[in-house]
Amino acid sequence: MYSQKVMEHFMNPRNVGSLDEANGVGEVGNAVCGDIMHIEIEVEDNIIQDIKFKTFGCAAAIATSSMVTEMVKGKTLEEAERITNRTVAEALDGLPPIKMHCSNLAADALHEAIKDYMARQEKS
Amino acid sequence: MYSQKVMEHFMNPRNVGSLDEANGVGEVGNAVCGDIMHIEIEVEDNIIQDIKFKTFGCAAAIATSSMVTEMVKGKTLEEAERITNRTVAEALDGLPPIKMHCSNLAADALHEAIKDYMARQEKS
Amino acid sequence: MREIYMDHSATTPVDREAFEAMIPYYTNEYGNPSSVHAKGRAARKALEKARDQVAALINADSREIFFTSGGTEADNQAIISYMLSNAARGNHLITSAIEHHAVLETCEYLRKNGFELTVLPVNSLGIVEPEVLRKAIRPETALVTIMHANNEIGTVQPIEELAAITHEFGAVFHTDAVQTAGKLPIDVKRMGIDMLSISSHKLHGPKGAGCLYLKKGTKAGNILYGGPQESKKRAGTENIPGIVGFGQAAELAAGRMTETSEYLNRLATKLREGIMADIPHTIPTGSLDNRVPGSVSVCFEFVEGESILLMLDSYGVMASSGSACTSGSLEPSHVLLAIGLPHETAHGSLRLTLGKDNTEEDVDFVLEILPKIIGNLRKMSPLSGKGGSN
Amino acid sequence: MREIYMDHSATTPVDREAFEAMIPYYTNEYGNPSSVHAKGRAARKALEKARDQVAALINADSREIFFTSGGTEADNQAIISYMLSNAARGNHLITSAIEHHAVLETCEYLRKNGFELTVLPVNSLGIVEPEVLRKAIRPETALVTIMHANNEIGTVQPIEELAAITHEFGAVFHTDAVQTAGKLPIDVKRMGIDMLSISSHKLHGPKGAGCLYLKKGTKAGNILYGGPQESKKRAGTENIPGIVGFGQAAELAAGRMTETSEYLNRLATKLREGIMADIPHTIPTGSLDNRVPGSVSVCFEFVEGESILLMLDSYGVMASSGSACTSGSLEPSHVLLAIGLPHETAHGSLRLTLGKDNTEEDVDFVLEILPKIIGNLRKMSPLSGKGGSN
Ligand SMILES: Cc1ncc(COP(=O)(O)O)c(C=O)c1O
Ligand SMILES: Cc1ncc(COP(=O)(O)O)c(C=O)c1O
Repeated sequence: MYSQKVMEHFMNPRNVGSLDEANGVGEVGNAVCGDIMHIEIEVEDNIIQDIKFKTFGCAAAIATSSMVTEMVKGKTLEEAERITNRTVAEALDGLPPIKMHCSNLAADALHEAIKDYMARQEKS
Repeated sequence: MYSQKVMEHFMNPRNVGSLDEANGVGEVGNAVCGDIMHIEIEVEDNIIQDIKFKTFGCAAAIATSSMVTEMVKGKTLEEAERITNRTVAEALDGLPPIKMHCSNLAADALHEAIKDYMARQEKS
Repeated sequence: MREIYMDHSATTPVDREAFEAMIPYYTNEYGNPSSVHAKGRAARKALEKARDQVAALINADSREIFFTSGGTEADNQAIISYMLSNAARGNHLITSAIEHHAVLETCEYLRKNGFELTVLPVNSLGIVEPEVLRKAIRPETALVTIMHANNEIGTVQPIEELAAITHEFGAVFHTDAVQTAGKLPIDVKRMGIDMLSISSHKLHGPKGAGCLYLKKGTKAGNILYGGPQESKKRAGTENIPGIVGFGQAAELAAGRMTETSEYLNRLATKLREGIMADIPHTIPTGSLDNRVPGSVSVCFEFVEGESILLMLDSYGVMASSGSACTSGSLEPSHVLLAIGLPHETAHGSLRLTLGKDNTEEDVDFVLEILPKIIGNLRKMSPLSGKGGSN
Repeated sequence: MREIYMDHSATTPVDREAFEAMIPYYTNEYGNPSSVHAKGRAARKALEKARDQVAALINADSREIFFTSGGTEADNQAIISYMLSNAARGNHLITSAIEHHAVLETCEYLRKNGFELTVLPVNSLGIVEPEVLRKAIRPETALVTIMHANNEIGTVQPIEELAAITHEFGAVFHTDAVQTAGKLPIDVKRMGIDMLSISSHKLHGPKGAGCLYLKKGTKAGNILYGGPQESKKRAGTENIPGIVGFGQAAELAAGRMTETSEYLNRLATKLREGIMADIPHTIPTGSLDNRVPGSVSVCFEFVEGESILLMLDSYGVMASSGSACTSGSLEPSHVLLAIGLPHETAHGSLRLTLGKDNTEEDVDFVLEILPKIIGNLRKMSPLSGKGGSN
């Protein structure tokens, strides 16, 4: 049911964990639905220098999380903001229709993290 | 579904045909139901000297006709009258339940033939 | 003893290739297609391949094919679930007098439960005349179900015309194609069919599988409730080996259809003409022009069907009959009565339905023994003397 | 890669002997049991032999066994046809919250169509407490349907007590024995069961066959209309090879039942205890005392079921889960929720159901890899940090 790319990212997820120097954190989903994606970013000079995730959920949730971190590492915030759940799914060669909703929220989590970073910047 | 005996009588029916010297004729059933049994007997000295049948119907109808002719040939009329559709079926090692009604009327045809013989005797 | 099977309308031998395709699903690939793991995924893949194969046979989209346990279930699902799901549209349905029991009894069940049913008569060839449908159809008619070809007398219906009239009145058209799928070309799109039933075991697939074609958008539902199989339209773990065999058989049938039907037509014509020439008082039944390939059906006067079958069987020839004695009922086939045959004639029915494995020698053999069999039975029959000769 | 199948509650491999018994019916003996000729008679004989074999498994009379296409159809037929045929008796039916969808959805269908339905809660072990039934049953209750054992958590119900209470109130008792037939002894007479469903593919028979046991005199009817098969209770050409395999598998299961269940209990205990010892934050589900042999079911906190399954699958281990993600729904299994687990816990469900071909090495291998898998997934989980350790 899953593409090879999904399986590859699920079996060997990139950028799992958390960052000591995180200056933006995003989390979407909830445990009742069975999917939570938590993303931390370290932004410097408008560029995502490092990114880590933790995800509770199915293979699609884990693979999209992994994929999104890989897609934006080293990218500018503007570039990162242009990434959507759809482009993540496409980068994974697609997801089963049933997985397009709850399990495909990694881009949302990223955007939350960027928002959080922005808010912190404004504050400081 | 049929016993070996039924099949044997069906494949090699005894006493098929009609008698030139018949002095009793019986017929039961009708073509609409799919079963007609026609029996002719030649009685002399109260004994069924010869008997022939013609039957339109399924294997059970043919086998019971054949069996009844065999059972009564050479028997007295009293002995013949004691034969019932049930005893015919038993002599054939039984019939499928569904065949116990319309297809098992050979004894009735025999009794009709005896009745016919009696009626003719009275007349003459 | 030589075995000559001429009862292909009852059931068919499973194609060797179809059976071979099934074997892995009885041995190593026994997964449940609902399972996430490798064996589940393998079963799912097999299921979807079979769906494609069956869809291709009738020019449907794979998503329009819903597997069932057989033709009867497909007929039941089409008729019952359509009428129940479309009560607002109308509670009237139309069928014909010569349908298989899987359709007739199902319509009758609905009639007993408050639906209105019209059973169309057929002409003496067994054809539902389009004008007869036009007169019977009403604004509140929700469904018209008329079989593609009859299993006893082989007559093929003018499906396209019947479907067109049905659509004119805004109703939906179902056809039981159990006797034609794999034998005659079917194009659901061109023919305007909304729902169609197929049975695997009639086209050299295994027993225990069949399908309902539901044109996209046709509002039909379940008759079996439970799991989400078959896009939630048919609950129950899928009979994977059966469905795989069905798919394979459908593909094989599609591939050889033209060739086989020409072959069967030739054999059947020879058989029918031989019978008609050699056995007097024989009445052919059904249409000769619009006919399922390989089907020969006749009635012999003065004799009864089961006797003919058992005599043939003693020579290794396997056939069937619409005689009451073969069905366990007291009435001969409703189909033979519907085409206007008197009871006594209907009792003498014989159906010889040929298949791709029958040979010219098989036909010759039947032509050799059948006149003798009928002759012998007629000698035994009290009717022959009265009604006619032989 | 080594294949370790531990999903026997989903489906089972077909017994070699059962498959071998089927082969002739796919090759030479392809007759339709309704046919009068030799091949028809051979098929009929095979059908009746299978009926005897299945009847023997549950101490029924052969005439009380009606073959269906599987467990789902048997459940549907029992429930729908009983309620429709006994409307005069009452329009109330009772079931439990942990039934298989084949029962639950069928009851729900009836509820939507005017019947009254009570769904009994279960306790935290998944048991329907007899007193709960006693309180719910009413004079107008026509049917109580409670499964023999649950497919997810393995809990076996106190069937005899439940049936006795049902009969006290003049109602009829149906049980879905799909998960127990062939695994636990069933004596319909002693247990007081009026209707019972079995599925072939859960007891090492082929998919596409099952049966409904109907105690003599139980007034249930059809859900499929058409031909007179199965004493007129189930229309459609019988799936002869499937039924033959089912019969053979039933006989084999009966023969090895005691031995196999001891073996499976031993393996399952080892597996469950190993898991509980090696993996913290693990919650066993279902009853440990009243349990289907070979069933291990647990929930791992902080991780999700599908991920566990796919990780296990990458090692060749095949299992299942009640997680929403494996069912295509948004809710985790209704069974896990019914026993009172919170959603987040239910998402981490894992079901390992052992079969006779599993070995001690299989169990050791799972015990070796499973802690690593759960550990890795937990490392990835944002919940572990919050909720607990590992
Ligand atoms: C308890 C239970 N009932 C019914 C069914 C349905 O049986 P089948 O898959 O044969 O339709 C299953 C399995 O799917 C089951 O586990
Ligand atoms: C025309 C027709 N419809 C329906 C059926 C029923 O199909 P099945 O035997 O697969 O239930 C048959 C055959 O029995 C048939 O000939």
